[in-house]
Amino acid sequence: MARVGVFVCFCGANIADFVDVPAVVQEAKKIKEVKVAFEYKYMCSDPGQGMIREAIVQNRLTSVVVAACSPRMHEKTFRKALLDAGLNPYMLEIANIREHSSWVHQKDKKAATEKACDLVRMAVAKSIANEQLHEISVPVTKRALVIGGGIAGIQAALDIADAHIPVTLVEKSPSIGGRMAQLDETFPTLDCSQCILTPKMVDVASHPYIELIPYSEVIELDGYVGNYKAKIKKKASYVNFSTCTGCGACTQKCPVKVPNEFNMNIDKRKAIYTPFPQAVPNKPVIDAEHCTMLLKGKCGICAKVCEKGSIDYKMVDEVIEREIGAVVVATGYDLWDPKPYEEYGVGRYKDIITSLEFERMVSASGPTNGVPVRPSDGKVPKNVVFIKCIGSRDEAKGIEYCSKICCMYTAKHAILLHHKVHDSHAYIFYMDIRAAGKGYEEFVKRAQVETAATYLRGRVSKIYKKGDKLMVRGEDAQIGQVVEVEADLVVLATAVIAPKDNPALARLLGVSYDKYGYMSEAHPKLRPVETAKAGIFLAGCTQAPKDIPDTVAQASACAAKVCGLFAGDTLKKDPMISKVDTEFCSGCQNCVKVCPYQAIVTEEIPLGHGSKEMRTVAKINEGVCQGCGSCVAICRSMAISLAGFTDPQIINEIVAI
Amino acid sequence: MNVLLFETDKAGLHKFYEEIIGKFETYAPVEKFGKYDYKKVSKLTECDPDSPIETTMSIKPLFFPKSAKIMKFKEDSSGTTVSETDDDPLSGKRVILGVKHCDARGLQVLDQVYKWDYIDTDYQKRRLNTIIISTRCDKAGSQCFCTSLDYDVENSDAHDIRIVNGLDGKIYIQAATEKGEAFITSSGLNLSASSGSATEEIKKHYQSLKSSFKLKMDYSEVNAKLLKLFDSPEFETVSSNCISCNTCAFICPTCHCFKISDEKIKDTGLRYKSYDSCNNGYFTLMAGGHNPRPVKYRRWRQRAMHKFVYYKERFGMNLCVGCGHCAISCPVNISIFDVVNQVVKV
Amino acid sequence: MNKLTYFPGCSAHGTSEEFDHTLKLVMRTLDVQLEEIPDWNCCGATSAHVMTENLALALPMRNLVLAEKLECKTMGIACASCYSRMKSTKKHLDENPELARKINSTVIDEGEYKGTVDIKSMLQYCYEEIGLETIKSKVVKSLSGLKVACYYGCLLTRPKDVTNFDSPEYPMSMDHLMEALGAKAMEFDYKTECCGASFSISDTEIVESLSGKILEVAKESGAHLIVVACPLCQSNLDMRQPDIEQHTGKKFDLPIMYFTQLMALAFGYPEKELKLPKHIVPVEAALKHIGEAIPEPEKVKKTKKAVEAESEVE
Amino acid sequence: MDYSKQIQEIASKLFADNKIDYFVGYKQNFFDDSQVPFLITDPAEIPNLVFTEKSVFNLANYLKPDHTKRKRVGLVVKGCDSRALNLMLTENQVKRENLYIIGICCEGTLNEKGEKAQNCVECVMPDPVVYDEILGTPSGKKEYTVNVDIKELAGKSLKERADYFEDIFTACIRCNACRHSCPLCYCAKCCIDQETSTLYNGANTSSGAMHALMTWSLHLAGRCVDCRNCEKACPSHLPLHLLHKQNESVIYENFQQHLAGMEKDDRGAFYKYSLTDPDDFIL
Amino acid sequence: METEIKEVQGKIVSVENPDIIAPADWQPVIMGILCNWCSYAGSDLTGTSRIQYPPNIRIIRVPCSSRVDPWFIIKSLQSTADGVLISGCHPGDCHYISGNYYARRRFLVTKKLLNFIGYHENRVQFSWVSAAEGPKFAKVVAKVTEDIKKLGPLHRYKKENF
Repeated sequence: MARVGVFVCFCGANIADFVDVPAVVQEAKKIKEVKVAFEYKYMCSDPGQGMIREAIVQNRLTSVVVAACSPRMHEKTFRKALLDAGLNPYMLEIANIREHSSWVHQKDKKAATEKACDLVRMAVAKSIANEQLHEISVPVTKRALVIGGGIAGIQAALDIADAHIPVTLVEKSPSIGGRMAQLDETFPTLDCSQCILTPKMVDVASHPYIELIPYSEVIELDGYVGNYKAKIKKKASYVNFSTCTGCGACTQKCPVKVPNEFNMNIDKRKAIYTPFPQAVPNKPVIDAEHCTMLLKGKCGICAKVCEKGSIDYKMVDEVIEREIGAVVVATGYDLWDPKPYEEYGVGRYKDIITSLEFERMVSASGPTNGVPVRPSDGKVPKNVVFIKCIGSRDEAKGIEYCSKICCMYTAKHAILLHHKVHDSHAYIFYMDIRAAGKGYEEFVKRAQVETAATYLRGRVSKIYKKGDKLMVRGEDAQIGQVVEVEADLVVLATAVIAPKDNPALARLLGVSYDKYGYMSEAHPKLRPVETAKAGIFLAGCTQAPKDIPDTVAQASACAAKVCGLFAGDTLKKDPMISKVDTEFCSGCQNCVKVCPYQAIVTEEIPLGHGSKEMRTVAKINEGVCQGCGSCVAICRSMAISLAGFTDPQIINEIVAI
Repeated sequence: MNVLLFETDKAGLHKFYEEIIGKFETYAPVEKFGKYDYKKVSKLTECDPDSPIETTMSIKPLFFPKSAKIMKFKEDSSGTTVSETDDDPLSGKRVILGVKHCDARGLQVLDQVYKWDYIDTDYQKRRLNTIIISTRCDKAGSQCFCTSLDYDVENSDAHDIRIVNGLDGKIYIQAATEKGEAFITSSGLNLSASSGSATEEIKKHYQSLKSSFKLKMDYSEVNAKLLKLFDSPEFETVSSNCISCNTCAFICPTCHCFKISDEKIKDTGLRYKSYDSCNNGYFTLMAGGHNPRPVKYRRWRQRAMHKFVYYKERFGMNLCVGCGHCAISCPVNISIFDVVNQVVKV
Repeated sequence: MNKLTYFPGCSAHGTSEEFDHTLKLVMRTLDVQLEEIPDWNCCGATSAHVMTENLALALPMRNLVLAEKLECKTMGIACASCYSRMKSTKKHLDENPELARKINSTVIDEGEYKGTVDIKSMLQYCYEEIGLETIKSKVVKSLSGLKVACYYGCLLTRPKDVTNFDSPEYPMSMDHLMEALGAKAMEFDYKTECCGASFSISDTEIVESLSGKILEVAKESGAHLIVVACPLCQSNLDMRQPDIEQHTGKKFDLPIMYFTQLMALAFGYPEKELKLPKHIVPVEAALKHIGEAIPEPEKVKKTKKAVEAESEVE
Repeated sequence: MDYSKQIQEIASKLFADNKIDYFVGYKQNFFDDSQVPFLITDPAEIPNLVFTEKSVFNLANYLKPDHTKRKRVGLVVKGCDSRALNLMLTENQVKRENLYIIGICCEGTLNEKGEKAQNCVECVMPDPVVYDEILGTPSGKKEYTVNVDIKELAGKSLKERADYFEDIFTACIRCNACRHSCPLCYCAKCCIDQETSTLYNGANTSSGAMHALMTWSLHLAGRCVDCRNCEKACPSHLPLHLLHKQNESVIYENFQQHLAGMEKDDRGAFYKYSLTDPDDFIL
Repeated sequence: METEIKEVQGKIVSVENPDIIAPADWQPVIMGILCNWCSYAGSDLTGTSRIQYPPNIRIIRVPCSSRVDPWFIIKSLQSTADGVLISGCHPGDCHYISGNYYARRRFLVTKKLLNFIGYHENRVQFSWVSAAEGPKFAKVVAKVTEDIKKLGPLHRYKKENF
């Protein structure tokens, strides 16, 4: 037999002025299950809560209704009061008579009072059907998985590992380093990218808490926050890393030349290669698509020259498993292919290149030893035109968003060009200059003043060939005229886009992604590093384009989140989640289909008592369920119920008035 | 008792009916959604009681409604207060026309339960205040086997007044009970008394009816046999294509199982008594979750046993009047006659 | 004998008679019977849609309605401007059936608009329907030695979602067509730049600067003549050329020919059939190049690095 | 269409090769020209198997564990039946490997009056969509047409409609024959079983019936294949198809012309969504 | 075919059943079912910003519009309520990613079905109200209340309930 206590709050004048509180109390008293009811000035105050605790004990109440402000306001406060009085905190119901009555019906006290009474009745009726609930605690495996070995992944991995939490870092290419390793110098300080990155890379390799798995990919992730199980595919490198010393003999002798993706295909690498000199781990891998030994079974030179005998042509892909508690996704970015810009003659003119190609050229360790050259004839360019927003902010040909970093690196390129080729001149066509950041505006100024780069505000409409020059025809909006620049080299600042396999990975991880393929954060402002799936975090450009400082900051934020998650031995969770009554579950698995969190799995249970035959039923994964109730509403067998919002509770509310 | 007997023709009969309809609250088979059910009529044209009509539901609902309010309750600080429901179970007289004999007989079977340990006053009231005028079938329906059952179809007192369409073209109106007599005499219906041959004519008519029955079985034998066959595997086969849809029980003139349910809004509520069926998987589900009849063949066995063994034992009559409604309404046309037949054959 | 519903456009009977004429010749050779839409009217060109939208729709719509009556459900259009008007109108009407019904019922008495006709420019028709192979097969006099710059103008391939033909920025169909005739199509960046047609009467200065640029780049490309598929482009580039030369002081003498004229020539029709006298910039000189051998362009000398960068897998 | 012979042959073969424990078909009703479902475990019964345009009942219903106990079953399905079967497979109610499906290219069944049944006249898919063996020649998917009764009722005034349906719900005796005869109502606990809870309107009143039937039809919305088992089973002869067809038509016109059970792994319109679903009815 | 709403000499006539007539000052009861994250928060905002709206609505809180089972609506209509308002997050804003998309489908079909069996389409209404749309919530409630007032008291399927 339910014994309910009703406590109506004046909330100072907020409620009392517009709702006849004593009348509400009288009405409440009429309800059968209500054993005690009274009003007080401020229920949320200490004395108020004290009265509630007292009433609970004295009247042996089984549930409590507080008629006051919105539950979104003080639910926690009053739950605590119940707990202190030895009552299960979830036996509380709140009748929202302030936001829903006194504040919104200030001209009609009678109606407001009636409504308040009804709201109380509903709350009482619901509370009668309330069940005792207990916080859910899930165990955690204290190991983090970091996907992607760019600067974001490296930073996250190091920060987590420094907290003595084991990290597994998975990188799909043979070496970590990512895009940053391809850069020459970095804005706004122009310090050498390699110089600041390589130490971190080495740290990763040597850190006792980091397990680096290069040349591999995550192919499966099961489980839920704190208890994930990841399958990782190690691609066959055909080189036994444990014995290989990285002497490089094999790469020297290898006869097969392949376009070098690390250098944006400007030069060639061998079929057995280390992507770049400072690679970590500094061990070569065989590119199976080009190695004639693997393709035709001829050659085998590398095996001959390798003193350690580390070459193993028989090697196959291998899948390893790791149990982990949290995942940091740091897959970085790709660059947009400017092919659609036909009016520029992209694809027809060799001397139109992308910024990253230019970056590789000016890089001291790059294919042209730091000197920019014209791909067509190898001459060093004098007049170089940089065009910004290629694909960015371009609904017609590219994508709507701003790639954020182009303004800065183009300024950097202008400066670098000036450093490398003193008598050169840079022309920069731009739409806006977006230099928001510490020292950024100053940096752009430096490009404009020191290196006297010509900034032309306007779009380029056409590039055509005149002799061996490229005529760049565009608008200078500031003088409102068409201008033509005779260029030796044109550099396109192509848009930053999400890696093409981001969506696939997102689906595999069970996190959502936007129309561009960037993975979606849980909240654009307040939860920028979490995903909607608990325990999976985002670092760097996998979430949106950003520069190195932002990326590093976000990576460290991820690390903080992971450490927070792993702080206790178990995770506490709100018990307002679904549960399945297996007796009635018909096993149609529609709930599995609609659950936005993959929180529902299936299990086999005996057909009947002691029966050998099995049947499949749904099973809620307490760790993952967020308690939306989608499954409850679609469950025709009424086998699923959502704690705190069960059918009896809601129906009681409906029929209470 | 000296039986009141009149003879008339179609026109006369209609006049007779019209007078009744004029004088009393009258029920008769009325068409709805392409099949007949007993409904209140205000003029004869609404129904056609000349020849007996297969109604989906028997007259059972008029005495034992598919859902009846049995009480009203109010809950407040002073506790729960129970009160009578505001709809009355029929105080004034009521006449039902065009009833089939088997339906009427069904009521006699029901009476046993309702005046057994607990007297259902509402039911009694309805019975008391109702005059049943049956029209005798002219030939047996495809599923009829009432004659095989152990009661006197010919000189039955299940109905108060019976109409017989004599083979000689005349229509005979006969009071079968004092109640019927009293009704005819008191309500001053003018009818012409019958010639001497009437009783013979009625007998003749009965003979021709009797001869038209295809389904015949000796149920005294059945009663005896069936009990021993409790564990017969046959039940499984005969019930194999039953889909446990409960139709048979709901439309059966003798089935009388019901369930109780409450409806509550705000602080007041109603308690209902509604049909239930032993074919329903839930029927024997207990609070603890145990269910002695989880599979349909056990439920079917229960049905057969209850109809032809248990009820007989307790009240000395079969819980079946051989009307064949169940077989006709059954979506997969299982006939209880068949079932019993097959079981006892083995 | 295939049929083709034919919409000549106003200029076909005036300024671009040679286009119309040679087109008919070419089509005869290609075994296509042109069926001119009876009682066709002006497409409204550039003038209509700057006045009222509905008028700009109504005019082409009437032509479409008339065309639907004919047997062949494909409409070939000579003038690029007409083509653009007609096609964009059809697109607009098909997307707004309500509007279509309204206009149809109010101003067009010739019948109901069904939207069954498929619209193609003549170039598009030759390229897609007839095909280069067939055209090659009809060539009796190869144009080898002739260097041409193919000029498409702004309307033939744009906007993309209206025309759905070739690349909007750097189309190649006409170039391929010319190659099929034996001529050499030069790399020509200005093939889709505007010639200023809309101002050809009202503001000749703009025309001269725009067309001037086109001529300049064409000359740069080393072409002997410019091939066009639009009467307006033709008249602009041809008619204005002397003035442009006068103002810029540059000498172009680039004849402007319709692709059909060159086709006719390649198909073996005598020069007089090409109605060359209608040209302002004399053509004869350019045509003399036919038959000349074209010297291979001398290789640009490359630095070691660049060579290495290109060297293939050994 | 009379496939009795072929079906008998197939059935005997299946039993001979011990491919099945049950065979579900039709047999002649013993007292009129109608046909009734026929569950066979004994090959001797095979000669009684028939199939004609009188074979109306949707046999997929017998795949519920209650009847064939999750054993291996051979059964006969028409177009609509096979669609229901498709859904049962998708919803994991039967194992495909336990089934041997004889698909009939249906030419339409006859109602009691001997004329082509309404649902057959409006049938969109007479051919089986899932089968091991197919009898007859497929005639392909048909144009979807909105049910005539729906059209007619839609034309009526609100009050007329309300009255009409109130009659229906009053006439309902809540025997649950509809639920039990529906192949897709396999749930252990159903919204129309009064026993489930008094929350769901326990009494056999018109409001109870309304609540039950409405909820029920919404549970079948986007799943109902219009086999009309429910309607045939209903002792009160209620036009239950109205509710289902109404939902079907709404779903068809609003949700990418969705029709139940057409493709494998299609769970019905309520278990997926499109970003472009109609939003105009929402304030 | 929708019946037009009529008034007789200042009295309100029930659309579904013209025999039922209510006095002009009759006040309907509206059951409001709101999702916790958008609409309920929105309704709170309406309160905190003191925006006034008619007092006829009684609010039930559910975690997500996808928790709303159609029979909540039916049950409400059979109980005291004369109308129902259900409100959730705007498409794309669902706190639970996709809940409101599933709900939207159910709502459309339910609404049409109810209308089909003789409820006026305005009896049951739906809205998307975000946590920021306090004013919108007030507007929606005002509109729904106004609509339902016009429809008159709901009567069918209630009579068994006393």
